Amino acid sequence: QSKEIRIAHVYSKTGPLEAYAKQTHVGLMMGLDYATGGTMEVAGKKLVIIEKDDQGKPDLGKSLLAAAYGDDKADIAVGPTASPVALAMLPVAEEYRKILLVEPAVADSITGDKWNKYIFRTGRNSSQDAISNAVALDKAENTIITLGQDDAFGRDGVKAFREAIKKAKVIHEEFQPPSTTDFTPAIQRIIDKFKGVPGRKFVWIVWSRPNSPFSKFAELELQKRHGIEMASGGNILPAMVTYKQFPGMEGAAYYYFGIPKNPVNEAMVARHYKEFKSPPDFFTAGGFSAAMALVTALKKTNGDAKASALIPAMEGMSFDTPKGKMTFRKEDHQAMQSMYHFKIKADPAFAWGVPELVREIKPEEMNVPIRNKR
Amino acid sequence: MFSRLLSHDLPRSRWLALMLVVIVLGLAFAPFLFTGVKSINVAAKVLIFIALVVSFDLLLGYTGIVSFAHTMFFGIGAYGLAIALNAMGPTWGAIALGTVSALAISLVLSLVIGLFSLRVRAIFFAMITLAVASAFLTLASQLSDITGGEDGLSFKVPELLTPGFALMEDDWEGPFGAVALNGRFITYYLLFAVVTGMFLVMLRIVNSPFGRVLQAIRENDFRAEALGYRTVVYRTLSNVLAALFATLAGCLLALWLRYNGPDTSLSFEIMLDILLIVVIGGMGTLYGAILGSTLFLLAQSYLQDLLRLAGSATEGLPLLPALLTPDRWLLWLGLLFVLSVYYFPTGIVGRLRDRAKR
Amino acid sequence: MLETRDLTVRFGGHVAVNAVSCAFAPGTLTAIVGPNGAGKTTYFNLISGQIKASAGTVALNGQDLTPLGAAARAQAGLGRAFQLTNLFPQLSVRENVRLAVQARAGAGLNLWRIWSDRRDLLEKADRVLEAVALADKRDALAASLPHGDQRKLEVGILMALEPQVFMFDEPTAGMSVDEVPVILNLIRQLKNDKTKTILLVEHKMDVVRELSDRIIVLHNGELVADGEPETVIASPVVQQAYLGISPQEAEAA
Amino acid sequence: MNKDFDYKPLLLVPLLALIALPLTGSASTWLTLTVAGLAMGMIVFVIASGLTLVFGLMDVLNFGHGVFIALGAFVATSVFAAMGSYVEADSFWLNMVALLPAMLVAMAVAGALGYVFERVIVKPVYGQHLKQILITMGGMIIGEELIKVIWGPQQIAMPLPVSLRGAFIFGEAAVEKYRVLAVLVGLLVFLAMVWTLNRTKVGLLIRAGVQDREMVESLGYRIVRLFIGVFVAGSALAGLGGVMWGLYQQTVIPQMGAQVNVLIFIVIIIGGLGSTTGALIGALLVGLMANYTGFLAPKVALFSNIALMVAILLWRPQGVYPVANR
Amino acid sequence: MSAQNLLTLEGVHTHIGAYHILHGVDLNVPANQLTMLLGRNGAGKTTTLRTIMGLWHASQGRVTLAGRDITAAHTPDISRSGVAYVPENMGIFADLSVKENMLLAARGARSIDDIDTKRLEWIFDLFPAMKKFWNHPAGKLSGGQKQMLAVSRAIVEPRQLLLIDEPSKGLAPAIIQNMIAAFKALKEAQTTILLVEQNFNFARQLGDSVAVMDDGRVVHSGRMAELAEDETLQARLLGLSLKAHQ
Ligand SMILES: Nc1ncnc2c1ncn2[C@@H]1O[C@H](COP(=O)(O)OP(=O)(O)OP(=O)(O)O)[C@@H](O)[C@H]1O
Ligand SMILES: Nc1ncnc2c1ncn2[C@@H]1O[C@H](COP(=O)(O)OP(=O)(O)OP(=O)(O)O)[C@@H](O)[C@H]1O
Ligand SMILES: [Mg+2]
Ligand SMILES: [Mg+2]
Repeated sequence: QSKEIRIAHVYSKTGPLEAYAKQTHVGLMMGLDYATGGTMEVAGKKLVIIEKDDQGKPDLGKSLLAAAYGDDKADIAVGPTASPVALAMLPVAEEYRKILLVEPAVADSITGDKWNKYIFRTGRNSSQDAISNAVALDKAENTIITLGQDDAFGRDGVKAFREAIKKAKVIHEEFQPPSTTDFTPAIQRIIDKFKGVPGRKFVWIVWSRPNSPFSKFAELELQKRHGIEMASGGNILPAMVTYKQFPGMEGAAYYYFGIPKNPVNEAMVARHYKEFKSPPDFFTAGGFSAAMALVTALKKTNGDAKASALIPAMEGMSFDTPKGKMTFRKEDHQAMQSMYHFKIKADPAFAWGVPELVREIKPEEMNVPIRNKR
Repeated sequence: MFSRLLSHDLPRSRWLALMLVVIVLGLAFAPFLFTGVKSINVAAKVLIFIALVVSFDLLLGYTGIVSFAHTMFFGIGAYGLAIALNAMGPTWGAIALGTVSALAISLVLSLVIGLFSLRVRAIFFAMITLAVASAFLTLASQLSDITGGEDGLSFKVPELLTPGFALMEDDWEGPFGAVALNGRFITYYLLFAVVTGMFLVMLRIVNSPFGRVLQAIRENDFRAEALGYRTVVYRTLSNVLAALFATLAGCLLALWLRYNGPDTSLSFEIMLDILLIVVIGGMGTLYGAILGSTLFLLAQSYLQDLLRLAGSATEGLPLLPALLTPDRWLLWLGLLFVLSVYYFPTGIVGRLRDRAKR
Repeated sequence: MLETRDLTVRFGGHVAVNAVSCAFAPGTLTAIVGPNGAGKTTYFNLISGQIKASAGTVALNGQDLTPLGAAARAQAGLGRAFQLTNLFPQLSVRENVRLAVQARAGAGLNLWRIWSDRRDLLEKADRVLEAVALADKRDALAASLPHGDQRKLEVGILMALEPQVFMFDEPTAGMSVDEVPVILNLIRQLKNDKTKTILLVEHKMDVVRELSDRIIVLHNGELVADGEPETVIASPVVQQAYLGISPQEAEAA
Repeated sequence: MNKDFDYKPLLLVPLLALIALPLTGSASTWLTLTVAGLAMGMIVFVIASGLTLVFGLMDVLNFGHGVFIALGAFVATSVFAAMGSYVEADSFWLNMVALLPAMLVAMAVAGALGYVFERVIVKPVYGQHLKQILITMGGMIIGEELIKVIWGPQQIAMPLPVSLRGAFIFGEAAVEKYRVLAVLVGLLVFLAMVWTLNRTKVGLLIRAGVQDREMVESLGYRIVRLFIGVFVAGSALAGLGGVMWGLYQQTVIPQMGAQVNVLIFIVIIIGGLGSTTGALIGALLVGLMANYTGFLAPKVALFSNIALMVAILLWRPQGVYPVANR
Repeated sequence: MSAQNLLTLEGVHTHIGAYHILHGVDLNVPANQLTMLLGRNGAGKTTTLRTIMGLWHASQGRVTLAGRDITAAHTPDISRSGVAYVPENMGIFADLSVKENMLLAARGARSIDDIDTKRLEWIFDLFPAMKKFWNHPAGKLSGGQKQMLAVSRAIVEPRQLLLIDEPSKGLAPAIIQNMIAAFKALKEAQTTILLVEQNFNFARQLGDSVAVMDDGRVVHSGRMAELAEDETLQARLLGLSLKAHQ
């Protein structure tokens, strides 16, 4: 038995997702350091991190993961950033019979129909995102139109959102190409659809690209002119700058550093401020959670990193994260976690719109469907 | 005999010949020489790119057509195989059907593109193909029921080609490490054989009377027409041949990766890589494809590792570490683009042949 | 027999060739003269198919060529050398000629034979190069030839094509005086063959006088004179419009 | 332009708008979409104008044009950051105090980089399209990476100055204030370009220089300087375009240049690869088309630009105003 | 020769790429005279003109213009010191109209109105086609018309030295006569001309002095009149034995 546990972190170090990916890595390293009490050892074995850059390319991610397991003798892999990359990687884990801990790729199918038993995920999936938002908006007097980017991410999100809405009315689903440059037509369609609708009117937006529709809603003064409000999930801080134009906007977020109150989060925020003079962001929390999950599991197996030992240990396992307690659901290995219903406040001290906690949505409140076949 | 095999188109430079021999031997014995997962992946990718670049060189180097739609045909091949294997399961029949239907689609599409747009000015043709290729990319990611959308398709291949299939119980202990004689090993040699065949056939085509006419058209299409060569026919035929070869290369890619997605076979980035390889190797010399693909893919695959070394070596110096981190590898790749145009205006093959002439 | 009937082309409002009807019999050399811009080159372009006619027809041995493109007309037997040199610049001199030989042999669409295995084509190319006195430069790139040699190569390509109709557009322009006879001899040989139709555009009157069996004169796109060389040259329209000699001077000469 | 000016392409724009009128249903919707589309077209024109200039006059296929756009936008974010109080001030004139320098600095920086780009990257490849594509792509990659080194890989917000936020409301229809500004800037750029190219010898000289550099030099012109000048001007225009685009999107990312590349190439192809008026028409058509299809059939919007280009090329295979026989 | 030399080449060697083309050219061009440069194909005439113009640079030797060493000068500067050049391939800007071609040739003119109208009229008289096709794209001109345009460009403004490469090729006899008249008139107006020609008849009518090149060297120079009379010299230098061609 070797004296090391080798962990490969495969992520989009370069490419369009670079900024997100870096946060994950920072979080992962910080988390490992925190969880091992600064020793980087579990059960007397050194944790060795191998970094691989998938550049956001599925084929590359796939061969890098194989190289990590095969050439670099990694015992466990963490990553990747993008869902298509993750989906291409899933069969490799099965081939090598080693654990792949998915963080932060969101696609439902990773723990859905493409899943295999070597796959665990600490990151939230699209359904969790959508359902939490649905919970935040689901009131009988609300009428909702969804606006999503026309691809797997947007369509998954809208589908899960609709399934979770019980009381409110969803009257229309608007999809626009992910590369849309002008949102005027979409907004015009939405205005037309809302004509004559009573009660509160919401547009729920699921959009991950930087060409976001938010600012256009502000420019066209929808709230003032038509009483149409916006709702959306959380995002990374630079993207939440546009939220500042929508004080009072509601939605549900995966993470914002000021919201969760627990020792792990406090430790992470403090460390992050110390090291980078800035608060940790969305994906930092994810990386940190993945580290916590890994160390907890390895402690449980007493340093045995073989999948045969880890899988039983991790199924149903609960562990602490900056977001509080998470639990890997036995059925599909998805980590069940809290989400945060927020309301935006424009605080001059921050460049971005600050999400203030309305209430924490506990995992039990969200009926996240199990979509895989065992 | 050997010269006939190469269609009498010999390297014509001792250095070039030497480099080619090294590369070809390296590729032929790659599974025995380089036993790592990564290196064998690189070797396979080199093979696939040789086939792809050779097909593009027929268009660009020999016929003088700039097309940006070449990855489209590459993608058709890859998707053809992927969709067939995904839908019909891992059978040889699926591979055959996927390949044949991809070839058929490419044939029709390239014929249509050729007949309709090869009459316009070269630069317009380039731009039209750019637009067509980007439309095709969008289409592939939109038709997610068939193509898997952005996520692409992961699929299984016939038993014989899977890593699980073992030729021998135990790994073979070679002088450079243990060689697993499994399905991947078989797949690699399948690739090697097909690519070698494709290369030799292409060499034959460019050295045929037909190939010579293509060069004449590249030089002066107006004059070629006046000699009685129907340029539209020749150009279209060249376009179709190139498309078919690219399609086949795409099939090989899918077979090797057991995955395909829009980014993997259709992206503009790949198109640029092909262009660059042709230029680095030398336009209008098929040997350039071998040299260019090898050098470029080695650089692309190992640049980050190299930078990691360089980065740690320059630690403490101002600014340099910020540029030499593996994260900025694209910067150096960009530099490679610039420098290769600077220093290899006629490509490596052209350079070496000029030297040999002196 | 090459025949044009009412051949006309308009560029915008400008009629460059205006209803030219003319027949050229095998075994004769017809010189086409006329001032600059008279439409001589354009007339050639219409015959060989580089330009589409606005009206009129072109026929060779009774076959109507009007709907055909340049390539098809070349295959039908119309061969053309250009006024402004028009070569394959980055190919060798020999390859320039060999391509014409290959076109003549109709071997272009063969994808499988190795080009250098067709010794017959190569040898024929070499014979043509001998004939136009370029044999010693056969490996040079066409682009690096001096102007005069490029003109010779232009003629060589036409020779290699062995068409039934030869159209020379100022073959000797810019060629040095000691080289000109080489080309004129070639043309003479073709003439002696008695089966070829030869059309020659030339501004050097001595050459025209010596070689031609017949002269036609184009002026402003119209056919204004046609006949025996001496009579045509003596005609007032040629003397005035073309040679620039006033009637009095013509008298005196 | 002379008397037999070809006016048909000009009619395309109103024609497209008219066709859309019955389809959109209500007049106010149509008005909103049309005005927004035209303004969008103007912004697109500004970002494409430099490329038309460089391609139309110098025959350089600058695939790296996008990097100047991105650079302009990033420089502007820095200027805005430095002048934050003017951006946030609720006065049009104070806002302009921030906006004008942002534009000028962005143009200056992009122009300066354009100088380097011309000398180092473009100079060796004049007249060779293929190599231009490669080397300028290389330049683009380098530029994009350097932007990441300087400003970081993440997106940066670029909020509008306060007085430009919001919209003018006409009954049911709304026109964003910023778009009005964009139209003004676009018109200014257009007029300046048309004037320079038609009223001075510069345009002629560069076009002649592309065909036969040696001859232009033999006529006594220092073509090298002219080429540099045009390239710098083209880059500066791209920088300005970057500011306009960044303010429009309100966020900038290092990849923004690469993202608009296909769009601006479509615009100049429609325009005839080098005609300023053609590019303007192309840009307006693209803007309108995107808005109408986005409203009528969002799925189709994905292909609207390409469909538009194909339709135009079927009508005029060399674009609406073909420039020369290249 | 008593006249002062406007242009002199001393031992000029020129390489094009790897090829050594000029092997020490010595050439004097007397001011206000017309000098013919003759020689068979490939002798190096064009290369000599291009070297003078700075389009290729001499690797050895000296080129002097009006006492100034221009061996290493740049083409635009050489042009600006009063040299006009008509290249062998004519150098027409095919996409520009005849008018625009002329406008560019008149370096001082900002628009066509700035060009001396008298001079324009003179050119139109010499070459009527220029007027007729004034607004046409130059690329569409006939071969001879292009040649006329190339020469017109060189003479649109007064210059001290004209370098002209085979102006007569492709021209109808009447136009050649016009051109001869034009060159004579220019000579009257104190213009020095260096003319490359194959048409010996043309050369004989015009030349004051003559230089004959062969294989990258000047092998004979002297007065045109002498060469014109000495048929054996002609035969030796130019292969001009046959009556057939004058
Ligand atoms: N494609 C074209 N478009 C417009 N005008 C043209 C075109 N081709 C030729 N022309 C015009 O037609 C006329 C005839 O030209 P052509 O080249 O046939 O003359 P040519 O008799 O060969 O003269 P030269 O002896 O100078 O070669 C010229 O005035 C020319 O400007
Ligand atoms: N670009 C080039 N590359 C290589 N050799 C060249 C090049 N240009 C010219 N030469 C060679 O230089 C020599 C002189 O050419 P040049 O054009 O000066 O001759 P010339 O006297 O003008 O002939 P002509 O009367 O035919 O125009 C020739 O042998 C020619 O092959
Ligand atoms: Mg002619
Ligand atoms: Mg010459």
